[in-house]
Amino acid sequence: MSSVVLITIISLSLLGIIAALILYFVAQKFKVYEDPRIDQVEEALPGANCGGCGFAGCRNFAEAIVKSDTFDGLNCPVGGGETMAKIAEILDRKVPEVEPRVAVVRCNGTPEHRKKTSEYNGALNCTIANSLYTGESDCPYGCLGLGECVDACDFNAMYMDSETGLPVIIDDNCVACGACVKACPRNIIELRKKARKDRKIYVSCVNEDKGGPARKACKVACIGCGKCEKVCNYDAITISNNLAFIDSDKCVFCRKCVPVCPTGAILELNFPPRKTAKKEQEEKVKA
Amino acid sequence: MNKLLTVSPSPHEYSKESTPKLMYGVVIALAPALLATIWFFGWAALLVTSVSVISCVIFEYLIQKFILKKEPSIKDGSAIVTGLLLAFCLPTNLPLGLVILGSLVAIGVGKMTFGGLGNNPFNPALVGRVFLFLSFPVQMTTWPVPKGFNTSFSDAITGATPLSVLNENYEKMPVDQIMNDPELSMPGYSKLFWGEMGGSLGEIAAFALILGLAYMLIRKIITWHIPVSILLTVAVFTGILWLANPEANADPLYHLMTGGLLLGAIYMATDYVSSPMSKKGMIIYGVGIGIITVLIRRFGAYPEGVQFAILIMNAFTPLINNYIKPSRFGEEVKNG
Amino acid sequence: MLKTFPKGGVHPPENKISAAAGIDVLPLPEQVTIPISQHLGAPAEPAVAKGDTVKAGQIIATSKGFVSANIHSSVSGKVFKVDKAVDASGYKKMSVIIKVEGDEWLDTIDTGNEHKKDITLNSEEIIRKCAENGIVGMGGATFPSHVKLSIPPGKHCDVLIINGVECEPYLTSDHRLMLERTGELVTGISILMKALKVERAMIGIENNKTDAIERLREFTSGIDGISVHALKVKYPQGGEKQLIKALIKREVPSGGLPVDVGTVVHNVGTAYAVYEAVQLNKPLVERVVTVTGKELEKPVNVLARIGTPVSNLIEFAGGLPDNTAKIVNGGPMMGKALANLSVPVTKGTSGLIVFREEEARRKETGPCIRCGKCITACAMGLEPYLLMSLTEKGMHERSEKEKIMDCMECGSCSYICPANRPLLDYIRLGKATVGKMIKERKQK
Amino acid sequence: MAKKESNLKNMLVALTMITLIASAALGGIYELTKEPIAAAKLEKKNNAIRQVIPDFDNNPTEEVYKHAADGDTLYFYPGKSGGNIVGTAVETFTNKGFSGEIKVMVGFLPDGTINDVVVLEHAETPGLGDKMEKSKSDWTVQFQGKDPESFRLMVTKDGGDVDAITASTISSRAFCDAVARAYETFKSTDK
Amino acid sequence: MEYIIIIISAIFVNNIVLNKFLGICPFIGVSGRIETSIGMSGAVLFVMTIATLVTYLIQNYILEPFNIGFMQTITFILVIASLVQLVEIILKKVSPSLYQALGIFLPLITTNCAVLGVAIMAGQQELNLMESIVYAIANSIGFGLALVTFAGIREHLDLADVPGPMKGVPIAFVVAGLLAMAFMGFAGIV
Amino acid sequence: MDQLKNFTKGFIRENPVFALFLGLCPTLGVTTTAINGLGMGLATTFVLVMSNIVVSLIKNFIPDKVRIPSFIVIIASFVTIVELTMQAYIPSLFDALGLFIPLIVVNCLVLGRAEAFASKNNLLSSIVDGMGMGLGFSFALTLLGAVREILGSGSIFGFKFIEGDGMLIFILSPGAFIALGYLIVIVNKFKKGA
Ligand SMILES: Cc1cc2nc3c(=O)[nH]c(=O)nc-3n(C[C@H](O)[C@H](O)[C@H](O)COP(=O)(O)O)c2cc1C
Ligand SMILES: Cc1cc2nc3c(=O)[nH]c(=O)nc-3n(C[C@H](O)[C@H](O)[C@H](O)COP(=O)(O)O)c2cc1C
Ligand SMILES: Cc1cc2nc3c(=O)[nH]c(=O)nc-3n(C[C@H](O)[C@H](O)[C@H](O)COP(=O)(O)O)c2cc1C
Ligand SMILES: Cc1cc2nc3c(=O)[nH]c(=O)nc-3n(C[C@H](O)[C@H](O)[C@H](O)CO)c2cc1C
Ligand code: SF4
Ligand code: SF4
Ligand code: SF4
Ligand code: SF4
Ligand code: FES
Repeated sequence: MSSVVLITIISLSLLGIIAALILYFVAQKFKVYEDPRIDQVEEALPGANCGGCGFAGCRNFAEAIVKSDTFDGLNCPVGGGETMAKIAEILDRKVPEVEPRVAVVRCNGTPEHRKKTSEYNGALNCTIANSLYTGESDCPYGCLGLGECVDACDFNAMYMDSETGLPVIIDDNCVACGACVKACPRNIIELRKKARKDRKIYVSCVNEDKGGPARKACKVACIGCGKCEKVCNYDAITISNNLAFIDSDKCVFCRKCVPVCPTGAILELNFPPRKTAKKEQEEKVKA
Repeated sequence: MNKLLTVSPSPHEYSKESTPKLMYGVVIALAPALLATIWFFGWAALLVTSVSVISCVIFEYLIQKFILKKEPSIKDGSAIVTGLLLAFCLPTNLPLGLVILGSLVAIGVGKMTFGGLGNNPFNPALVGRVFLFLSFPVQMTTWPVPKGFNTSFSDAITGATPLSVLNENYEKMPVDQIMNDPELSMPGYSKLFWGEMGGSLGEIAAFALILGLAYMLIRKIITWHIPVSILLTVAVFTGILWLANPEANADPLYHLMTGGLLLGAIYMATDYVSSPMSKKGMIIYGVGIGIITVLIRRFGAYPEGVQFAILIMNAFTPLINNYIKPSRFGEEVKNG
Repeated sequence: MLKTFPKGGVHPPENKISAAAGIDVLPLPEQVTIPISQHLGAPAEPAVAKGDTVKAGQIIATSKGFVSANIHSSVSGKVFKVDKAVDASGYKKMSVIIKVEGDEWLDTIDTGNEHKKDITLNSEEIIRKCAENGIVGMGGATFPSHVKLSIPPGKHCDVLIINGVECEPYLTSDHRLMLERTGELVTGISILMKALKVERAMIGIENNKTDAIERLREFTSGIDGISVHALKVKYPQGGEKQLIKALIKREVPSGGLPVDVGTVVHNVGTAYAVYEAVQLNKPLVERVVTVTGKELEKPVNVLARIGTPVSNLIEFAGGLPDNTAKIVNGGPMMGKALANLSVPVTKGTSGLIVFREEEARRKETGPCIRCGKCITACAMGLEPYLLMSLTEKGMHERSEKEKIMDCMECGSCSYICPANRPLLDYIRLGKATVGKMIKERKQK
Repeated sequence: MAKKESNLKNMLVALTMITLIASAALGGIYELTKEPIAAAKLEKKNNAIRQVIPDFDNNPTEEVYKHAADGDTLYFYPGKSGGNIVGTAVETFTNKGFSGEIKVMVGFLPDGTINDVVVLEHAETPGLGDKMEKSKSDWTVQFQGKDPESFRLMVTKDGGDVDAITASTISSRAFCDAVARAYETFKSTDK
Repeated sequence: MEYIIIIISAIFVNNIVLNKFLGICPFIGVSGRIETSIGMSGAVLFVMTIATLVTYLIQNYILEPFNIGFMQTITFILVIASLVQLVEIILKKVSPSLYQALGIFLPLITTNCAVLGVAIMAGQQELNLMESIVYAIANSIGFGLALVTFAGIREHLDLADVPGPMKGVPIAFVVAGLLAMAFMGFAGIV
Repeated sequence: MDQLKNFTKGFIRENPVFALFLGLCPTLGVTTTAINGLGMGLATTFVLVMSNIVVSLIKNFIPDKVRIPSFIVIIASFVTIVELTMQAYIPSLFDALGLFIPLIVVNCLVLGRAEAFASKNNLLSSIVDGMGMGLGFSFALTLLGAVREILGSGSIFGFKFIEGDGMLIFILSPGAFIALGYLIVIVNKFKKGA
């Protein structure tokens, strides 16, 4: 063996040993208590300290993820899915299973139902318009149609229908994150239990005015007459502040309430056409 | 009354100023310089300018329409200003293909990549110009000789800019001698003032540029802070160098009137989008441009420093905006 | 050089069309709608019920809490109902609606026209009178005046500032008041000085009302301590912080009140109302309103009873022109656009402006070109363009640090912006959100 | 999976083992590549020498001698054929390049004429200054067979006889500076 | 070589990030916010200086005397890695506040090729001890300058209307390119 | 099938440069020509595969606390091997890549894969992973090199196809950043389309 090889071996090994020793003893001496889970998470991480996660290093990422309650915005690109799954295990963190929900827009104030009484000319933002006045119609509760909810949706599950001026939800894309619910200044959007074949029955109105003014502002407003509450056999409908509300956890989709509503405020969607309805219509035609 | 009442949040009264008006104001301010340059370089100057303006506008339209899928907003006039200013810092004999490439880079890379008007951190025209300069140094530093109005489109004779001559010769002979060397034929002050020198299209005629400055100040398109702080800094800095060693340094006036300093200080450093917002910030920015310009001119490899100086200070603009705030009302209470 | 505030400001076209029109008394309406909340602070509580008969000047809603104000009936007649009705805010608010019958005033009120100069009451009594009579600031904010007059312990006030600036374009009601009720106004100022126990009062008036300046100088020449100051015409000179800075060069600290720098600001209308309340025992039931507009047949200044429908005032000024497209309650810079003409005049209604179609719509918004004009215009030294984008992007913590709460919503920034950006719209939104954040933080 | 516990002993053992093996391997590889590396370096130099002076039969790198110039060292490689000097390759330098130092090999015939020049190392801009490389352009051809006594080693702009590379006056000037330095030193030592 | 030249060259002319392409990962990764980037710059200054000092000693007192220059890479990286960890551990205990400000960036620096790169380049240029240290400091200032400026621009872009596909890393590269373009202006100053 | 996926993911979906943004310095530093990019890519691939193999083999003998130092030593050894071999047999490429060869050791990609993958997986997967990632890296570098070479010098793999020079800026540092920026966008588009 030549001397170079020998020197190489000696110097490097020495260096290694010295480094290891110093590190070990210094580490012992300068110990600081920390959440042990941070160590565990750090161990699961690649340890490349590349900054790909947006943190200064793997340990910081570990600290952040241990401190935070969710995984929102936290991801390690080097480790990928496997690593994240492992971290979830360490932290015993699982996304709680929730029954699927879907957003519905509780306003049906299309131009034909709701007269336009003024013209809004401010920033195109529902909250701004809402803080200014009732909006372009006389209904101080209904949709302002400026699409703040659509902007809030990150999943491409909403769009504004240019004809009705109302937002529409694409059920298949909706993940029930609730962003639109938070965004709407008028609290129009509700997350309801998702039903078979996307069926829905709900009061498409949030107007809390008494019958007269409500009706005057919008033809399909709920006037709080209470007829639907009476026909419902499942206690699914409650009325408060002149407004009916159908609890999606209790409703069994019998559809009894829909025809009794004098204003047509209750909507049924994605149902097969009903026979009685046809009959009624025929009768109406006759009359 | 037959229509519905309009409802909007206050205020209900608006000033008459608008973005296109401001942009066309700059175009008007640039007109004298364009005329001067046509006088000295002939129709070629007009050709380069038109190609640049038209291609900037077309690129802006195409990118907005087909790539960003936005409503094209070429009416606001900002692409015209970019096109004009890009042309103004190109030599008149630049192949038109390169002019078009410069426009593409200015609009495509310098502006649209960041989302269009108002978003770009760097001055688009300068991005285009420096891109060309770094890519095609030969073509970008070959200048036509000014020789009075002529109608030829391609000028074969090429000359140098006063600054490049200085840069070449600083180490060889005293500045005095450079100035008076018949072979180097350095233009005197009056030629500089009226524009009879080699150089980029729009940088040559000091009087025309100053005319534009006056117009923009009166119309309140820009404020004095940026141009004045740049010019003052350059004057002071070169003045110090000159006093310290007149042999090896040109005098401040010569520096002020050459090398596109006026063009840069008046029209390009003042670009709203890429310059600081507060008055204090503008002055810091202007001083920075002044210092870097002289550093590059005197000690750097390039004879010409304004373009880089502006781009460099553009880079610092967000920091300036972040740390230099307008003085808030009631912030430090000084009650008399 | 005329005095003015040093930072920011704009100069919109003045358009003081109705400056020469004397104050007319508006005929009584058939019915008045009096909201129970016409002031900053807690709404009052209705004190009458449907069917009650009331006299002019009678209390119909009593103040609830310190920062609140009594509401009085402005007419005599029968309470038609106590119900929600649309007011200028564009939303329905609880109101007392009275059918007018005759014009009977309470006996305790002096309805004569004689100028009563002698001030007999002491400070506390004056403040109590203001409170009883529902006096609120007439300068726009309708802040209950008795609150402002009660200097909190530990604070001290050495000068009263009277705001006769009327910097909003179009409006002339304060101008006319200063010209036509000068004597009463000066007495009102003296009363306010007595209430605040100060030796000095300064009246600030913009230099486009030279007649008012002269007249007030004339009336105050014999009185010690009251001085009249002409100010350069510049919006928002009337903002109290700006006015204080212009007149006495003190700067109200961020988040502070005028008392923090030893002063209180009152509007001339308020001073007049205080005169009536203290000397005549008359509550705040009517006010001067400017009704104006370029196309209006007869721009006027009218003395209107609180609760009168806005449509009555416009009829009085010659009716709505055909090309009307917007009606603003207040000045063009800070006023509110109305969606509906049945809303009532309230204590804060300083003017009604009728805009033509070409003036009514905003121009198309473009991207911010970072011209910095909004910064130059902002009298509070803020960066409106930044506050708007921060709000748009939901970065409210940062906008709080950038002092969004200091914005006084003067609208100079939106006015000046060449890209027509809805700056103030978003800043208001941001202020609301940040305000909520601060409140939540305090609760924790 | 039975991982080793992290105690001091294990840590030390593992680390030592790894460094041991690694260094042994490295040392070995070094031994193996030592010669080829040296050969490659030599080959490069010889190549350059061969390019700039006429055929020789000695080993110039073994007969190298040095001369100090301007604070640095120039290397002289004498090329001999049958014991007679046929030319001398001078490894020279300049610091005036557009991007700093340029190293040039200049070959002189015994009478002082330049046989040829090649650039050894430079950091000039690709597309501009790098035209001084033989593979990029034949700019250096103009030096061949010139006697610096009569051929002024300056660019034409400065009153010399060398045509500058287009738009690279600085690089060209620097190149001339290097060649001139070689010539000066060559001359001064020749005597 | 004069110190001034070393300093100007390293900061402006041959900026380590914009011109030498070293330390790009943190340059792109940790430049979202101005404050973070200042912290990172401070940490780099600290580590780069110490690392260059130590590797200078190793180079001149171990590698060269024993003629094992080929061991440069492996010894340098070993030393740097241990050093960083050492500094981190000590800092955490001794000055938690400084650790909060700088320490959190330390791990990132191990795999920051700027530190190793500067150590190697200092050796290549045959600088003496003092020069090496100045060189390291100047380079870390150059790094900081680029990083902080860049962070400023990126914060500005957070409020801008950057087209969707360009958002994030792509726009960062374009900005870096334009920044590098601007810095080309300093060419030849030394 | 799994191994195939393991192998191909590095090309586009998890490309170290275009998707993970790792190892950026060599990516920008050496790609003035396609051939340099390829050379650097292959050198990195070699180090990646070899260190993956070794790490995967000895993973059970290494206590956790000295994991990182050990890996660094292993990687550095292979880097030095590459360095020496290249210097001996392809000196021209060695000169072109310069400083970036020793810097492979701090390429987050190498250490990252050793840690994240090889230290947890068996030998075969580790090799496949190293190959996949390495070739993905090489692909990215070659692509960027090709783009810069075409635009900057008007040639590809040294073969000149236009007269004169290209746009110099693409050979200089600004062009590197700009080209990579737009390349990422294009690759992303392609990724979505595919
Ligand atoms: C929440 C709030 C509290 C106030 N408290 C006082 C106070 O304690 N004393 C006082 O003199 N004025 C007080 N003011 C009145 C202000 O000083 C100011 O006069 C009023 O807001 C109207 O001013 P403006 O029209 O400029 O907004 C208060 C105002 C507000 C909005
Ligand atoms: C932008 C702005 C402009 C104002 N302009 C006037 C004005 O012209 N005249 C006025 O009396 N008050 C004006 N005010 C209200 C004053 O700030 C202040 O509230 C008032 O003078 C206080 O007096 P008061 O409580 O008697 O109303 C303005 C307020 C703001 C925020
Ligand atoms: C990106 C770029 C790189 C340059 N590289 C060089 C170079 O390597 N060598 C050189 O002499 N000049 C170089 N220059 C300088 C200019 O080409 C030169 O100063 C200018 O063209 C003057 O022209 P002249 O050389 O014909 O006098 C470069 C310029 C730029 C913009
Ligand atoms: C005073 C002023 C100066 C301008 N200067 C430039 C300029 O130097 N370069 C440019 O591309 N655009 C300029 N513009 C136009 C416009 O601001 C520019 O296109 C934006 O940077 C694009 O976002 C200028 C506009 C104004 C009002
Ligand atoms: S539902 Fe709400 S947020 Fe959506 S458009 Fe209507 S008012 Fe706006
Ligand atoms: S029946 Fe219709 S109107 Fe009546 S309460 Fe039910 S939903 Fe409302
Ligand atoms: S509205 Fe607010 S931000 Fe705008 S100018 Fe007025 S005070 Fe400044
Ligand atoms: S005035 Fe308008 S365009 Fe100018 S900076 Fe302010 S918001 Fe932007
Ligand atoms: S390769 Fe990541 S910092 Fe250089």
